[in-house]
Amino acid sequence: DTLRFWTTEEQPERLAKQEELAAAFKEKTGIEVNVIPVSESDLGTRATAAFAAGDLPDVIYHTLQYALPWAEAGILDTEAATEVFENLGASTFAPGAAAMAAVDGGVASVPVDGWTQMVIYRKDLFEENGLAAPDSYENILAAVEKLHNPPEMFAFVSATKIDENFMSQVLEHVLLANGVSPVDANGFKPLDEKKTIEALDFYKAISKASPPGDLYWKQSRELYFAGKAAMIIWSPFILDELAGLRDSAPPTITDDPTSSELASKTGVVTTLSGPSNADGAAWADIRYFGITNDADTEAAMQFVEFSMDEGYLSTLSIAPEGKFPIRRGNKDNATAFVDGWAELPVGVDRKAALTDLYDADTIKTIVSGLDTASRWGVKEGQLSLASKMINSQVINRLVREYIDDERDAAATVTKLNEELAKIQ
Amino acid sequence: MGAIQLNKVEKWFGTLQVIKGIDLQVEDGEFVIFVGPSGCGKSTLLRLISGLEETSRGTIDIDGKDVTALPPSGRGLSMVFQSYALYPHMSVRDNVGFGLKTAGVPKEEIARKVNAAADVLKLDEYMDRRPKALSGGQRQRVAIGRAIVREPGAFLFDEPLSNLDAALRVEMRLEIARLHKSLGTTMIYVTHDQVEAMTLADKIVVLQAGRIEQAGSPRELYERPDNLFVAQFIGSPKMNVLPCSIEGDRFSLQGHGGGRYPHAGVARKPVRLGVRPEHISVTGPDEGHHCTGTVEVTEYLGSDTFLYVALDGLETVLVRISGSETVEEGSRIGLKFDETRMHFFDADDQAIR
Amino acid sequence: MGAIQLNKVEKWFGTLQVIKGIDLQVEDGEFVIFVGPSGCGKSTLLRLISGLEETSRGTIDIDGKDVTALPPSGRGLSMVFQSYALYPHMSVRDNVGFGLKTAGVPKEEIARKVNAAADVLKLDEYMDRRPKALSGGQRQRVAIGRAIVREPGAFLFDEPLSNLDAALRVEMRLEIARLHKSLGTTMIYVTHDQVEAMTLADKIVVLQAGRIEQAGSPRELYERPDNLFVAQFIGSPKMNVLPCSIEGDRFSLQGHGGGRYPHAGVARKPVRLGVRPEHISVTGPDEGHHCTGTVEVTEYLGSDTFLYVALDGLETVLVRISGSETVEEGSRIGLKFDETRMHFFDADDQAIR
Amino acid sequence: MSAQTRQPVSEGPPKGIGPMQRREMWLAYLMLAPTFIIILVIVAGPLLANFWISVKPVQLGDLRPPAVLVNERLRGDPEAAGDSATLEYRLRNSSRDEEIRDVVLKDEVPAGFTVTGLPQGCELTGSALSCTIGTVEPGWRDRLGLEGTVSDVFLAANRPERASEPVVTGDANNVLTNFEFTFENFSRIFSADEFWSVLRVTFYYTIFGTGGALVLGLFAAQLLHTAFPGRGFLRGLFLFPYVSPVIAVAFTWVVLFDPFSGTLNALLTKMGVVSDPINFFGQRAIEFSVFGIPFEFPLALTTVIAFEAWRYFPLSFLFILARMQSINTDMYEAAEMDGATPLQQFWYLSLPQLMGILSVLFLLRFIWTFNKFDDIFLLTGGNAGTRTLTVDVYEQGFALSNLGAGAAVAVVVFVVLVTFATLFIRFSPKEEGL
Amino acid sequence: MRPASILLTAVTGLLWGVMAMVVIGVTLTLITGEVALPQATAAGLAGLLGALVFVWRCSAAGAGGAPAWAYSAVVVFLVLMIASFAAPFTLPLSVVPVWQGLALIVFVAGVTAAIRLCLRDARFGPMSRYEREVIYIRIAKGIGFVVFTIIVALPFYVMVMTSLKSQQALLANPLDLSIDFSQGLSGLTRSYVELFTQFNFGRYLMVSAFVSVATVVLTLLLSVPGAYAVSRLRFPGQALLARSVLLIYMVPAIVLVIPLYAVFSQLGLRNTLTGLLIVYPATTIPVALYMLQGYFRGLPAELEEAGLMDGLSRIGVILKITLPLSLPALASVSLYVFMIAWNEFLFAFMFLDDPDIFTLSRGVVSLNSSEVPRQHLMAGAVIATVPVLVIFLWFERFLVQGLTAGSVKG
Ligand SMILES: Nc1ncnc2c1ncn2[C@@H]1O[C@H](COP(=O)(O)OP(=O)(O)OP(=O)(O)O)[C@@H](O)[C@H]1O
Ligand SMILES: Nc1ncnc2c1ncn2[C@@H]1O[C@H](COP(=O)(O)OP(=O)(O)OP(=O)(O)O)[C@@H](O)[C@H]1O
Ligand SMILES: [Mg+2]
Ligand SMILES: [Mg+2]
Repeated sequence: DTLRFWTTEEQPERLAKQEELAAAFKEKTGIEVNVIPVSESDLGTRATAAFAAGDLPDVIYHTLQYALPWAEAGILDTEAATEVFENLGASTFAPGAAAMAAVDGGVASVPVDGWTQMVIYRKDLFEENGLAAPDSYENILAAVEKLHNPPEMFAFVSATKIDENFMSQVLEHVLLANGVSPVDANGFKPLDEKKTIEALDFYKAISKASPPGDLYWKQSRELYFAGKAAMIIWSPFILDELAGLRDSAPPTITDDPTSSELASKTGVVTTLSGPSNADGAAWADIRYFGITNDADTEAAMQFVEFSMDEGYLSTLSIAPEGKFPIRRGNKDNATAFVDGWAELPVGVDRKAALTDLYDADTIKTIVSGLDTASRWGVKEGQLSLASKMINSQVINRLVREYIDDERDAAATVTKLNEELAKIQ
Repeated sequence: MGAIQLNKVEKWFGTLQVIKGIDLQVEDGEFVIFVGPSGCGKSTLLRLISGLEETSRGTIDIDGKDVTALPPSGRGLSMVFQSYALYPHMSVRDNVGFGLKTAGVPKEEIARKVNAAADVLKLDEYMDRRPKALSGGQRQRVAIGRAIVREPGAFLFDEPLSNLDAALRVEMRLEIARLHKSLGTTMIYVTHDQVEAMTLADKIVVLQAGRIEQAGSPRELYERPDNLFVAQFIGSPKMNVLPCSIEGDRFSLQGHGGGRYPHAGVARKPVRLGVRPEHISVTGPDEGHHCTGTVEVTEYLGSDTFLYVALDGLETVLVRISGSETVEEGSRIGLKFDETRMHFFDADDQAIR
Repeated sequence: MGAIQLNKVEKWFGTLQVIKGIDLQVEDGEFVIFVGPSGCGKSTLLRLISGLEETSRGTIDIDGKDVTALPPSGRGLSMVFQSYALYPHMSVRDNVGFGLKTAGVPKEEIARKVNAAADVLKLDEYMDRRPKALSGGQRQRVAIGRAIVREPGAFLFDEPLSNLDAALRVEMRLEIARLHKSLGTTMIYVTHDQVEAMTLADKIVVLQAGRIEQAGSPRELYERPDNLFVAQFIGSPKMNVLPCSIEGDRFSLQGHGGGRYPHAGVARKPVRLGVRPEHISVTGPDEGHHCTGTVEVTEYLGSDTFLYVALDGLETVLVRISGSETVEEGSRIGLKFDETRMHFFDADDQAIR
Repeated sequence: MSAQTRQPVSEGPPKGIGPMQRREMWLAYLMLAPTFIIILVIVAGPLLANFWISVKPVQLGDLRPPAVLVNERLRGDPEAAGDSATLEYRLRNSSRDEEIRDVVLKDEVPAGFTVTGLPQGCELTGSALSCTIGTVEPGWRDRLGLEGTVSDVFLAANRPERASEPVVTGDANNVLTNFEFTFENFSRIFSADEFWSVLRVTFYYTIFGTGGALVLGLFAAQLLHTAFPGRGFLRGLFLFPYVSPVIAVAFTWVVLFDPFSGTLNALLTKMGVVSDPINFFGQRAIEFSVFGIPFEFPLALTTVIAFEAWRYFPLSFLFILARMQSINTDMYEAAEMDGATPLQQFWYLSLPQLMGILSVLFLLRFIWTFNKFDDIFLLTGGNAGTRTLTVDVYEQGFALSNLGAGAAVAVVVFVVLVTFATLFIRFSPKEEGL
Repeated sequence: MRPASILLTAVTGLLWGVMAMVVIGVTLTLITGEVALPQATAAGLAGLLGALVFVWRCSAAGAGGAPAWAYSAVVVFLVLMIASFAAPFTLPLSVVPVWQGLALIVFVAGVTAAIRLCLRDARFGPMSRYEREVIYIRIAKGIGFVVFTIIVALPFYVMVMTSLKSQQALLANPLDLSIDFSQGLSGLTRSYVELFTQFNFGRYLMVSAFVSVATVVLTLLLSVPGAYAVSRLRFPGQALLARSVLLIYMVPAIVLVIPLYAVFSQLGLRNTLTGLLIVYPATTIPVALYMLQGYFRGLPAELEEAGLMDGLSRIGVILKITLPLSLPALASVSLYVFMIAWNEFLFAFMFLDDPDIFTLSRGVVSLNSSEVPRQHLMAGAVIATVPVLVIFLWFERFLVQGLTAGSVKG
């Protein structure tokens, strides 16, 4: 009677924490949990393949983009998830996150944690050059103009590796910022040509201000850490590393890999706006526990409940800087988990609380992003379709081709609409 | 033990018939040699007897028992291969004893028999070497040793000496003769070497194209060949053949003289005359002779000299004279045939006797 | 063109000396044959001349010009290899013409010369075949053709016939003789075949262990060998050698009779007597003879019979008699040597003359 | 004697095979059987499956036949004997497109559970429960509650309801096994522009990769043909790329060629050869113009081809070297005597002699390169203009879950290869076969 | 004096000068981390003059005194120093002087040796086409050796060196591939230690070894009888069977993966080593069978016939004669199969998700896909490579023999 638990948190130190959690769970229930790391980029294919083969694990820790498609494909047992959700108390969860995974009469999976995407920039350089914080297309382009000076300094490190989720995330963020969405309440909605072209041009501009090639989170971080990039888009997981708390990803701007100097020079923006959407938008990712249809349902439910309750703080402690609590508290204390989380130390090789590393403003920006953040299709109730569009990587591919000058902007929009229309 | 009888044996490779119905009786203890031109089926016939090839038709009896369908292991024969086929991964001792070991003979007995064979073949010094570390002649001895220890009904040899150099070949030939004398076992031996066949055999079987041309003792084949093929095949250098014609009891060579024809009573008429180089003597061009010609080439070999004599209007004839005689190239000479040793052949190439 | 002179030529492979200082003069147009036991350095010497091996010491002159340091292409010689070394992917025509092509000879001229060579060697029919599709003899002809077209100063042959069967060997031997006669070019020829050496050579060079033992015409070597090695090496079957002692002008064989010793005036005293099998005749055991013995083995070959006669108290002696005579195995006979053809050797194996 | 052997030739070759050969035949079949069974199962089977799937509109998920999924649970937290509880079956049609007919649920009621209320359509015989549900719609879901009371026996057991698994049977149309065929997959892939560019890339990759490996191998073989001290060492070294795990060398190349932190780019920029780092594996094309005509140089594809040539030249090197060493040296000596210069010897003698092995190698390497998946998958994932057919199989079948399309591409691969091999074997130099 | 001969000499020297300088300069850079810009022009000039002097001295035969190459070496050194203004690597001599000195010595020695080897018998007088071509070929071969050695060795060098560094050092100076001994042994091998302690590589190593060896055993068990039957026994369909085995070459592994994935999952074989041990032999047997039958065919049939005459049955012949004689072939097949199994990536990648049974290849992929630092990835690559390379070097002879004997006739 062993539960199989797929997790995308596969670095050894994070795996170790999850295994501790599993051990604790076994202690309590006698049910063994086999923690299986799966690369995030493989998760989609592997899950589909496993479903086809009738060999699904019991529980999957997955991102928002899979929640609804998987529920629809029959991979997820939404009833079980809903039951867990209700057992834990729907009201203890942050409402937005649960809504994103809502299905008929419940949730597709149980929301666990979330984070918002950030524009990380060199506050020192911006101040030096009298630049405004990069919270809009305009400001960013202005900064590009000023700061781009390759190869010593790239103004931006954009995302251009089309098979990386990272590119989808960044693109969606940029498009959202200008109010572009491929869905409305009735399903597919052709992209607005003007807004899309603005966003495409912007994206092309920042990509041209980036180093050549297939870029994704790896290069963004390396270059920023080396002091060779002025702006990047990244998740909050970078916060501890930026402060020199993790040896395997050290800031290399100075000779001292443990220095938090770079952190102090860094500013953060979560909400980005475009010319046609003055309000701007933030982009959030939520992670869920999904219980599969091949699962030993009861045991799986127990495990999820345990992880979301007694084990919740351990779950969050895997990487507190990028795992903001979605469950605020338990029946006894409505803010138990939020409070507990705030005290969790971040970092791997060295530990420190976030509050020690960043000023209060920054932290506030980071955390509050989660409340306003959105995704395509959430408001419209078409998250599932939007996720499929994203998962198909069509947008990535065509945008990349646009960046590579294979097609002009208008043609790209047309082509995008064509291809997206095919996706049901 | 050791009498082998072939009855109408045929061998087909697919639709190619290689052995075309052979009847042969090998007596126990006889030394039989198969000779014939390359590709005539000597090896195949030997392999049929050994059981390494399946007989297509006909039967093979050993000591009166039909063994046609038995595998090699069931026939109780030994074979010595041209390439020796020693097991390279075994010592000489193990090579020789291998056949006994597979037969489940107890160790001491194997050792005894192997040593006995080693004594006979003077192999004692090499018993622990691998075949690779032996010379050609030693390897050949090991191969024979391997055949001996199993005390087979008959030995089969397939050109056992052809990989040895001339001197060694002479030595091993004598050794095999001695072995046959001492063991008295039936031996069937394939060779294409004249000398081996003549010196070793009790009976030579001349094969051509899957058929037996003649079988008999060496002297029989040399002196009384059945047909032109055997006549030219046996004897070295080979018999000269000249066209001839007959009138009454005299034969004549076209444009030359003639002589007495001994088989006047036989109905078949000869068209060719055969005479061996060693049975021709040189005379002056005007003395009594059968024919005249010009010496084209002389080959001086020390002991003998060969003359290539271009007969006037006929072929070139080879003549053997003693090495001490000298004949100039280009000189005209007469040739005289030994009349008791001439052979006559009819239009079907059959000898007239 | 074609006179070759070796002056104190030596060849070392690392620390192994293979050729030990050879002086040799090959006249223009001469047919010189190197013979000797395997490994004596025949091939090496030929390759030194060809330039395929570098000469370690000494010089080689061709037509008076020192070519010791020139690559093969600069020496103007042609070579025929034992393995023929034909280019397997080229037609016979291209094989023969290759040497001309590399020299940049115009196409028409190549075609003309190649056709001329093909005529001489009767290769016309095969000109467009690949070597694989030729028989051994034809391949040998192609190899020779390749050597001819370049009109070399001399031909070098390294055992050119040893891969052919006996009959073909005889034929090709005659062909080479004819070729030499018609071209008149110098030829240097390596063989280990007695018959080839005796029949082809103007001059035979007997090598042993990198040194020349004797050089001379075939008859010289057969009749007047310089030493025991040459005496036994030349002539087949080889010379019988028996220990002997001398008293005045008579020699005697231990336990047997004796005869006249012709070199009584020579200071060196012989310890051995050599006589060839063909120079011994059989007598009755009681008639006049040099020695007596028992016939151990008789080998009947048709034309000749060889007797292995175990002399009383001495070695076995080989005797050649005519095939028509018969001697029983085991019978006692007397042997009489041809007194004019006996050889005597001193303790250093040098012939006494 | 001779007259007797000269009998007429008998009636032609014997028919059938003799007993010795029959024994041999059975032995042979017996010895070959395991090999053929395993190959049939592991290779031929999947291959046929591919052909089958390629003419069916199958998604990855369709591999799982439509079925009613069932989940059995105990509801109502009974704590003492006599408490009532519900044994609940959750049922769900796994398919969203296919209905399932004649659905029947069968289960054993756990010991100690006394049924008090049966849902409609259910019968209880002893402890055997059987519920007839009938035809269910695509996407249908339902719950069946079996009410009852529990006894101590029941409570004492650990999750007693799991003692027997409920079994649901039903018939459904299964795209995988039915006999409806379609060429939609083929028409879909053939009509996509992408497919043709993939095909083109595949041929570039295969031809240049193969050619590169062959040329490098030929050159390396020339280097190591003659003996010199250290030859053994160099030969070993030259084989490294081939012997090492693809995973190791592929990642090493990626690291080495990395535009930001790769040694090679650092070297090139520092030495002033290029001004900006080159993204060897990420950049689709470098544009340049000659006399005003723009050209595109497919950078990533070239790098991948270079990798292919680098990794597989040792194989051709080995074979060519072995062949060269088996060429009789006599032939070269003859050529020396014939006055051929070294280059003439190479051109007129070595090269023609090597044609046989070169063409065999070309065939083998062509097939293998055409089939290559790992290398490109690891180096570029098929991006930046390096997607080959095999990567496309993976993308279509696995990443996009369109199994039918993937299988159709696989069929194309197979057909192209078989065609190529047949043509090649017919028209290539025949000196040595496989 | 022939202009052509002089030109040939000069070009030879020039080529070697430039070549040696680039190679040595880059090596110096990689070893020390200092950017050494090679002075190609100066080096070319030095080589050119060195070559001319060498041939000149050679031609002046019998001149006695120092050998020609000594003159040449001196010229090379002097010209290089003068033409590069005493900074042959554009570094001030005070920077890493020991390494620079060493590099300079290697340069002079290398160029002189190369000139000497290439121009051994050259002269300024007329040379035949033959002699000139000999020189061309020497030059081409020399350059070939250098280039091949570099392109083959460089990636492996980078692999090993990267694995010994820290992420920070790597990012700071990608050119610096020297070994930083200052961090001590534990610092150097930190990646390895972490891989073995945290990333479970010890286990992967065991799994890989087990899978590979088991594959070898299974493959041999199945392919030896098959190969024997195909090569020695006569039976209807022999040629067809022998050839059809080769059809497997035509089937891309990726085509097999998807159906096998489904079936194996259903049979519970996916994500098990048993599953791998079914697939691996299936892919290796045809190759093994092919190699072995080539070898078996090459064994003299007479040996087996001798065995038959000695009273053995067919099976006895195989066991007692054929197999012992085939040891080299068995060794090479084993090695080859071992290599295939050890290096196999696709099936391991698709079939295995449980880290407890990862093979090394599978383990290394998982290093790539997470935020694992690059030196870990490279250390993983090294761990995956070293065993197979060691085994390969040990048995190289066999591999070479077997590979070629098996598939190439004549
Ligand atoms: N396995 C076989 N399949 C087909 N034909 C064969 C086979 N073995 C032999 N032959 C043919 O049978 C004929 C006789 O062959 P065999 O080997 O018996 O000749 P041979 O007399 O021994 O010749 P040699 O003196 O060359 O050894 C030849 O034409 C040969 O080609
Ligand atoms: N390349 C070489 N390296 C070392 N030793 C060699 C070489 N070539 C020949 N030898 C040795 O030189 C000696 C003479 O060899 P060579 O081939 O000239 O003999 P040969 O008289 O031609 O013999 P055969 O009649 O067997 O051809 C032999 O002992 C041989 O081992
Ligand atoms: Mg034969
Ligand atoms: Mg020789």
